[in-house]
Amino acid sequence: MDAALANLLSPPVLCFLLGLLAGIVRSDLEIPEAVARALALYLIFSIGFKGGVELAANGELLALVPLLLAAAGLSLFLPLPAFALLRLFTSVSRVDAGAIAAHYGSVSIVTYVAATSFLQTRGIPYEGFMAAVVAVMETPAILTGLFLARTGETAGLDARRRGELVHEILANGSVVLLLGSFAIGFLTGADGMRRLEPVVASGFQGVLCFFLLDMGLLVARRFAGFAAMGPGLLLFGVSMPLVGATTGMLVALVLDLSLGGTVLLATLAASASYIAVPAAMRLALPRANPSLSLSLALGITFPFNLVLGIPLYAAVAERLVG
Amino acid sequence: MDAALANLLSPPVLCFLLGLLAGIVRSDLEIPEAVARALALYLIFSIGFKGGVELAANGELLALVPLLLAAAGLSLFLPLPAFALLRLFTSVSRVDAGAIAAHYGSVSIVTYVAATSFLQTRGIPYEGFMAAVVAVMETPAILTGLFLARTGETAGLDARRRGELVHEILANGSVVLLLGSFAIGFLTGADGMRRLEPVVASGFQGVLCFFLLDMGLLVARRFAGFAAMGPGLLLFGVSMPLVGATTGMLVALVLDLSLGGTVLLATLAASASYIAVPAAMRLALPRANPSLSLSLALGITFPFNLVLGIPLYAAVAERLVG
Amino acid sequence: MDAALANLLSPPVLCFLLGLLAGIVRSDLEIPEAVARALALYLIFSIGFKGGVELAANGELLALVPLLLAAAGLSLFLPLPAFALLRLFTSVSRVDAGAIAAHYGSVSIVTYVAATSFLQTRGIPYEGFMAAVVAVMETPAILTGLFLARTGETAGLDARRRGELVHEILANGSVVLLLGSFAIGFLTGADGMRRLEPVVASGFQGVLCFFLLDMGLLVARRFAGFAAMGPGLLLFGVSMPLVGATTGMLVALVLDLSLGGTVLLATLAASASYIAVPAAMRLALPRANPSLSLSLALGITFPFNLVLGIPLYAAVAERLVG
Amino acid sequence: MQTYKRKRLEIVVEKRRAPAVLELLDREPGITGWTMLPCIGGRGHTGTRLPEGATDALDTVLILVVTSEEIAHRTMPAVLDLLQDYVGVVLMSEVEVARAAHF
Amino acid sequence: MQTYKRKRLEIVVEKRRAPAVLELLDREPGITGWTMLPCIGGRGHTGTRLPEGATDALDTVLILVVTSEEIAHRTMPAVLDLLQDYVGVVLMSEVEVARAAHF
Amino acid sequence: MQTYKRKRLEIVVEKRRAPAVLELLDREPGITGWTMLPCIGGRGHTGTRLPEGATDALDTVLILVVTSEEIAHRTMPAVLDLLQDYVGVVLMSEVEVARAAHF
Ligand SMILES: Nc1ncnc2c1ncn2[C@@H]1O[C@H](COP(=O)(O)O)[C@@H](O)[C@H]1O
Ligand SMILES: Nc1ncnc2c1ncn2[C@@H]1O[C@H](COP(=O)(O)O)[C@@H](O)[C@H]1O
Ligand SMILES: Nc1ncnc2c1ncn2[C@@H]1O[C@H](COP(=O)(O)O)[C@@H](O)[C@H]1O
Ligand code: NA
Ligand code: NA
Ligand code: NA
Repeated sequence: MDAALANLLSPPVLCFLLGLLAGIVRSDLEIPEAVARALALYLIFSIGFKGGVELAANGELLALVPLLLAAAGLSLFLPLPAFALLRLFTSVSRVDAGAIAAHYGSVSIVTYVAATSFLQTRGIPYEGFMAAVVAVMETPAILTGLFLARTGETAGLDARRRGELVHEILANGSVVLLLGSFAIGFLTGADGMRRLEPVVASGFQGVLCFFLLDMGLLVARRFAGFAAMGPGLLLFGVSMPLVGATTGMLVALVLDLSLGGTVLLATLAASASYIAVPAAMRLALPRANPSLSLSLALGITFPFNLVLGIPLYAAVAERLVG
Repeated sequence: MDAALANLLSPPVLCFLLGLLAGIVRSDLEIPEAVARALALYLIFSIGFKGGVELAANGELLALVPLLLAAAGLSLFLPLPAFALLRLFTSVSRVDAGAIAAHYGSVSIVTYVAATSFLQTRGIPYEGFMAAVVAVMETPAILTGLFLARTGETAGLDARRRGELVHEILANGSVVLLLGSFAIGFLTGADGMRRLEPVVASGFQGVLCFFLLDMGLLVARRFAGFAAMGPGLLLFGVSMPLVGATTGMLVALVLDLSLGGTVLLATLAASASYIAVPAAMRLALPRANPSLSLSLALGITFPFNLVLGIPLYAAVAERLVG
Repeated sequence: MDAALANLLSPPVLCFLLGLLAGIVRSDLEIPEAVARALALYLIFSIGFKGGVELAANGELLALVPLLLAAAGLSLFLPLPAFALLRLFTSVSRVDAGAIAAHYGSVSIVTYVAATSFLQTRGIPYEGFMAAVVAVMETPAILTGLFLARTGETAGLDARRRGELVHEILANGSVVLLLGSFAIGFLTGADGMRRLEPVVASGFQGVLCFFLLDMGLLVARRFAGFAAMGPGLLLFGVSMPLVGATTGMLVALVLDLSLGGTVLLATLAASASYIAVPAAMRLALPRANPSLSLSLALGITFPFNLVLGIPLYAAVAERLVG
Repeated sequence: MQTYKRKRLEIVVEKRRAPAVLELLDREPGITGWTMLPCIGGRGHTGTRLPEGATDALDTVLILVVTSEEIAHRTMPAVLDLLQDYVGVVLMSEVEVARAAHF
Repeated sequence: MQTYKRKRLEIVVEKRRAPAVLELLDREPGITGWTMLPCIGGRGHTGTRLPEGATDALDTVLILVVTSEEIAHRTMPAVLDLLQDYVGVVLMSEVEVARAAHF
Repeated sequence: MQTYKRKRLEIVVEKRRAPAVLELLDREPGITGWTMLPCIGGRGHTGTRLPEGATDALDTVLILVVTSEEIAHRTMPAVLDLLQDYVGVVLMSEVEVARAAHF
């Protein structure tokens, strides 16, 4: 597995491992929260903007439609196997299972970013419009998760709360920024890129390194909660990404995506949200335990995908597509 | 109006509109305050430094004197029409009118930055020393505004407060940073520029985009207060910049500035401060309502200048100077 | 002293002086704390990473061993003269003297960074592995300082505290980040550098400028405490760096370092820690007065080295080595 | 120094719910003001929260309101009602102020 | 546990006025310490303040001082006097401490 | 509105010692929660602390715990014992809550 080793030895992954190590030895290394959040916004803006610029250059606007529909379908569907696995093999409550399932139907932007960086390093091209796919997959899963959490309950959300939830889903900051920067990239095209290139392109790898350093620190902090979670949940955290990746790859084959696009769609399906969905769950299922889903999405699935998953999906996709 | 459209479709303005939109739909998109402030410091440092470097290259030191005097005069004078308009057409108190007038005599650094970015994109050169003009126009207006607010009152500021105010005006952070970076640019010249170029020049457009995104969010939040303000005040927010721009342009003609310099001086005169003056007003007129002046300067005049004003002033200046 | 003037007129030093001036006139200029800390992490990461990359390129791995041992020895030894000077010429308590001595045995990363920037500007090369020396010198001094502070006391640290202290020393954030980024640079080599170059190399001077601006503000704030400290302590703050630099230079001569390496080792020995050691002292000697040691290390020794020390050590080293 | 007795309400809520609480406070004409402070972590029935670089969805704030006993007794249940099963706690305690008219 | 009664002063002021308040506290020899906390917003007679990326001129802080009843009653009017018509509120309440000598 | 009396503990400690305090609180089964707030400065027996861009070694936090009188009286000395001669203060005061079971 040459690719796996090359991935492991890339600066972003090494920075993640450094953060992980620092967290495990309980170092007081700490990236200020305000800065970490700004770096996340930067990453979101960059992938959105670059995606928009590329779409403008290639004008594949129509080719997007089936892909976006399929992506939304993936996001809607993936919570189902997640919920089933959780209810069968773990003892989490229905509410928590629904909340967790929503996280796994949605996507992790940083995992996506790491996958694009992996492809770039190996010189594998991918469809520019994939950034739009990320935006589309963020939220449908919330509906399915919510439905699953509430099956069997007589009372649904009252009207006020339903309104708040719809608003939260549509106006979620990361979705707005991703779609907005995509539109800005599309509208300003090559000229816009020339002006923003030093920031959104040249700086990308460096910022990703710092952000992953922080992710490592956060992931390590999640480890403390693992003891209480039991082996069933931990196993879920590494098996659900495989279910997701397989599904995503099948969809990519049907849609006839490029090798790069296939890897990205598999990675998106394999990843679990820890930005948009936690925010929505605070409104939709306020009494669900947020540390449970974050520990899974952030503490297990994220590092699994980053270190092992992405090169694995790439290797499989190469056989199928390459 | 081709220039207006090109301006509208530039990444910085689009980022501002994105922030505005996100704010209007009450998205939870949020740029951490600490980071937004650091970006403002970066912008101030950059324009100061670049101005100093250019002055060192061209050595037009003497040509500066009449310009700086005229700029200070503009800042001292502009609060007068502002105050008159406010007292005639709105019902704000004398104290609030004085405070608002001070904001409009002073300048908005970010509006200036956006204007330089506009000129740069259209390939219009401007005098390097204009950054010094920004510094000079920041504070004189405070004195006039204060005088207007207090006319008719028997008691002036007591000695301690007067001392505090003078100190605040002279030692205001943005003024110190602007003048200081100007001096550093002047002292280190081309060599300094070579060392800082990747940060102060290449990164400029990207940072401006992020900063304007945040400005959009802040401006949208101001909209909530508009209902309470009445149409008179709102009208003031778009007519006063026209008064300022006209005055500024006349002064620029008298001084025989280049086309770029004329646009910048008009823009400065048209803009209203929301950094230095609010700070001084907290000391000088602590009971003036700060949300009133900020809503006007930030919520109306800033977007007006950014989106419509700058290309308008440029179009007019082209007829007069070009 | 041409070099001293050139140093004084470099953007980083001018930015420091600007911050100092702003602080002295009590300007409200302020770099948000979260951002300043992130900039410090950036500087640490950059020097570590670049050091690792250079070591990988030159493979002088074995040559490192005697240097690292000597550096650790320096850090262990330097608190002794510091403690002696403090007890002889000032009236600080034994505990405070021990704490201060530990700061002076250890090193200031930012002073080191400023020295590399000084060398770079003057085109003087230095051993890439010096970044490793910084990491090695950070902590041994803590042990000596602690020993000195506690000589004569019957009770040492109880077991729990000793454990906490050892942990703090080994897992200190700046040490972990420095060593970690060094390792990442070493492992990813030229390829890693190609990917991170725009961030860790191009941006370096600009970030250093902003960071030193903040340092100037912090140093000025320390001045207020000087009146209470007495002339003996102030004198210590400028004489101890000379003791350190002399010792460091002698060690460099014995080890036959290059001119650049000699300047750097002298500077490291001359500098006093204000990141790692204060953290350790909060655990080891919690009742020592932290403002005393910070005022000395940050308020006197840091500006002394930055403005006068570094060009002085370079001038002397040129005679001895050049 | 002459002082006047007032009540102090402290409300810990998720940052994203804070606007709803502030709106409620702003609708009560007797309440002359409030102060909001940031929290950097907490523990309660929904587990432990510590700063997350990745998301601010779990952030909480503390809202402090000084008002008359009567209004405090009216506001406390209204806030609890608004929070319903959302995350949050509401505390009430005694406080003295010097400028009676200000609160 | 044996505890001792003290007073707790809480002062909300604009950040730029805080140094003046702290100086006043530092001049009173009986006051052994204070703690300053950041605020992220507030409402009072001068309107609503929320974080502004553009300027920190409207930022406020909360200063907490624990001291004896006597000193508290001396300090409260002094602080109010310093604030005059500047923005700010001063609160006093009861508090118990364990280490009497520390406050 | 019916309220219940509880005690409120406030603990100011260095940020790097906070985990030890929180661990102690988490070990006491009767304590249902806590809230942590950042400080931006303080003065006490170990001098004045103000924000340092260079290091966070001197940062402090305020930990707020609402619990029963009995547990508060057990916890206060335990915290003081943990702090020993480390930096920090512990305050206790009265507070009323509406949902008795929550605290
Ligand atoms: N007993 C308590 N003392 C202090 N703060 C508490 C307590 N219980 C809950 N909190 C705060 O209220 C937030 C929400 O609590 P909960 O709704 O119980 O999850 C927690 O994150 C804490 O910040
Ligand atoms: N009734 C109140 N309760 C809590 N905080 C208040 C109250 N009134 C004012 N404040 C705080 O004090 C600041 C200044 O108030 P003012 O001087 O009335 O504008 C406000 O921004 C609030 O943070
Ligand atoms: N009298 C006091 N009132 C309020 N806070 C205090 C007081 N004394 C100490 N503190 C806080 O406790 C911290 C540590 O105090 P000390 O252990 O005395 O150095 C200080 O930095 C302050 O934040
Ligand atoms: Na997924
Ligand atoms: Na103006
Ligand atoms: Na040293």
